[in-house]
Amino acid sequence: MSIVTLPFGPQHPALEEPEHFRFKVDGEIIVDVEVRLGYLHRGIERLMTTKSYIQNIYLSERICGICNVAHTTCYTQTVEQLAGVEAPPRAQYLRLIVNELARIHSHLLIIGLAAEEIGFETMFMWIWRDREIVMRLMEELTGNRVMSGYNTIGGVRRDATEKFINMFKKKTPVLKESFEQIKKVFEEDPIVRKRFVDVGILKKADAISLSAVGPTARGSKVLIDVRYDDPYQAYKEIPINVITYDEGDSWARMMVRVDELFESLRLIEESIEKMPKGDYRKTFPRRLPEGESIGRVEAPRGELIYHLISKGGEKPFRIKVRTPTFSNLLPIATTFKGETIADIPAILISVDPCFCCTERIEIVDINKGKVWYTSRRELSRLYRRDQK
Amino acid sequence: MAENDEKIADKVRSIVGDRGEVHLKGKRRIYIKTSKDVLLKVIKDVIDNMGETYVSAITGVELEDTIRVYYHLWNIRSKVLLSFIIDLNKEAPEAPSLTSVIPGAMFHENEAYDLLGIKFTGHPNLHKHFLLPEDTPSDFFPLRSNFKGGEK
Amino acid sequence: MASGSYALEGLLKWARAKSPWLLHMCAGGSCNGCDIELAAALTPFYDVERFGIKLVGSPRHADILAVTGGPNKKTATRLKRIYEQMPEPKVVVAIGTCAVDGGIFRNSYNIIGGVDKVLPVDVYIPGCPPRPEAIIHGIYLALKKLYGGDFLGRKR
Amino acid sequence: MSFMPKIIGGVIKQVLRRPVTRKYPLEKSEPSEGFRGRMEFYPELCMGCGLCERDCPTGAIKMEFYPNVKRRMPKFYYGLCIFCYQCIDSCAWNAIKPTTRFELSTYNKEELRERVPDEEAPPLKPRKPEKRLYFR
Repeated sequence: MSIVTLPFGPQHPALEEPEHFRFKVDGEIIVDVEVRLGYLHRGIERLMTTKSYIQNIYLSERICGICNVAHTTCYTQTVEQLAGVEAPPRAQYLRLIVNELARIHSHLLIIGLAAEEIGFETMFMWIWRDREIVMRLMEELTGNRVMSGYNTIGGVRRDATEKFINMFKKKTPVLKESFEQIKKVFEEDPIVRKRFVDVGILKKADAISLSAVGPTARGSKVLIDVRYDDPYQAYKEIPINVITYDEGDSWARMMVRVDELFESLRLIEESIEKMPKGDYRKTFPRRLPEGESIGRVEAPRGELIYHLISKGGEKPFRIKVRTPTFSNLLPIATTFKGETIADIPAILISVDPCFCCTERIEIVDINKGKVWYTSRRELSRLYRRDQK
Repeated sequence: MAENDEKIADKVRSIVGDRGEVHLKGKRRIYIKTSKDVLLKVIKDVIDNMGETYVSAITGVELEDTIRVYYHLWNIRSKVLLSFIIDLNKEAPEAPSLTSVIPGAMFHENEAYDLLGIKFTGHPNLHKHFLLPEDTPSDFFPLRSNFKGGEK
Repeated sequence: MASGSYALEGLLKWARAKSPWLLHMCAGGSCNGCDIELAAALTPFYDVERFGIKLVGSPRHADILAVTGGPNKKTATRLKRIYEQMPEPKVVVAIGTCAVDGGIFRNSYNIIGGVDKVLPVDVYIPGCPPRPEAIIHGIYLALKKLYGGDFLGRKR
Repeated sequence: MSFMPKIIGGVIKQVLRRPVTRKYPLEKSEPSEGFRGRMEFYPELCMGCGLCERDCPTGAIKMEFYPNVKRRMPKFYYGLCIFCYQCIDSCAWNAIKPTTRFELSTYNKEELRERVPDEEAPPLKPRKPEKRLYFR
């Protein structure tokens, strides 16, 4: 059988690390895969050395629009660690609230996209309708639906008003009920199970040796969660229980995210009660001493690391940012082998890569010399037609 | 928690021995300064003794006279971040590739090569245009200080 | 005959104004904040399908090209190719500060600048990210420029 | 098909439910009062210290010297502004005030530039700063 190369190109290089996968396909079975990144390379690490610490808060926030709260929390935490300053206790609880809100909104987003990926449009619309509640809560607390701009070096910029707390308490039952419905669909619906179970299996040993992080690793029974291993901010006071599934397939990875929705809701409720009174921001010097510090945070997609090296002064000398999707790519690329073409979207979306839709598939059939463009929807329709 | 980190640091010191000096730098952060040629053996010994470890990040930075490479590895059981530091000369930075010990380091090393020009010996497919567009010249290393292009 | 073709022209314009299909293209220098706001505009809460706006996958059927993010070297050529493949009555909407003028990634070595450095842009929507309502307002301005008049059914 | 009865229940519940859609252009939509919209600049309060230009992450604010009143005032370019409100935090005299206006789309970029015209530039009235800055 002739080996056909299948460029799975990013026609929408929308999100964080859009990929260009090039699959070697033997008929329907994928033999090999080659990953090419860089459609979204903005040279941020170089740009960070030209901006001051204050301006870098807003640059680090715009590395990834969905998990921007994780980026600012990690960046401000790293800079505070370098200067030896600790954020006031109330700010730590507020940071936990805004982090968990962003985790809920990010998980809802990807679960909705996963449902849409397998053609379940109504589920996508339901999930994103309930996600609007979380977006309005974010806007009430931070002032912008997506780009929170809430964290700053030395604390947070606003306090949680009474209006936000009442609004959150009023909306919690609605959110819980919608989470229950998502969990019921993902566990019982035969269509979802058929498309996600036993697809893209990542064994525990591979997950560790290929350094998967976050729900991708926790789906294969690897117990790593920065909030549990290396607690930061208010996670020291509020214990969390790490959710792991041991099947290791796409379904297990999605179920980790579904269960984390309930976990995040509980964390917010608990931290709203335990939040101490007091000021929420501290003064902070503009110039920082020389030194190094490493900050680690659990972003919705996994462990996020900032490594800051400063030679003193207003501007950092070098900041290394390693986003979770970057280290989740290799483990997922290896699970493609042996799967069929139609499973590509299901596996890709289960790792929650921060690129939203690799829409275009260009199947080049060498012997017939015919190039025809199909988008992912037509491909799933193709899969469904011959499956009946 | 602090005295637990101290115990782990002593344990790492006993494993590394005289091949590098180890110091505890803040909570759960252990820095191990070693040299280029013993790096893989040291990392292999540490992993064999301390259990499952995965690559968190690899940072390359260009100081005045050397290029310093940090290998950040997170040890799952003892919950500590081990950062191995090696220094390379500036003209032809050569570093041993970690992929033989931990395959997960492949993309991190690709990125370090693409942006800083550090050649990792023994790396499966070290190609130039991993992150940068295809038409950039092969000596285009944006994170090097002598890089002049592109700044508007 | 002239009045026949004139009526046909009016009918054609009315039909196109009532179902403007939208193609979303991210031009590289974007952080996906604007992309999820554009996707949020499609979901039940804001629901642009009321105006007939539908997200399509291929430039062949698109009337509006919604570009998010500032183009970088790698995607500039692809952006131009997508623009050329679109049929003639087309309009380009630059969503978000990065698409307007490069935004916060402006003087990076890999970012060219705003979308107007690659394509002729009709409507600029500032905001980081612009609210779904702001995106709807921008698309409304774009359609008003393309087809004239008010297609929202409001009696003016 | 064993789960058909369960589906019917769900479908009826959804059909009878009130539609969620907010008919935006027909009914006005009010963002929450803390929403970060377009800023407003009050030239009479400004002291021309230039801290807003220095802290603006994208360089959307440029200081400009007005010879007739011999003072410096910022001019704003909303094509580059990311509405992060760092200029409001860094202005000790609260010369820049927040609003919740978000409908800012235009046909040409020049409309996004906002500059105090020369003849309307008020003279400088020295005053003490109204708030203590967090970054010193």
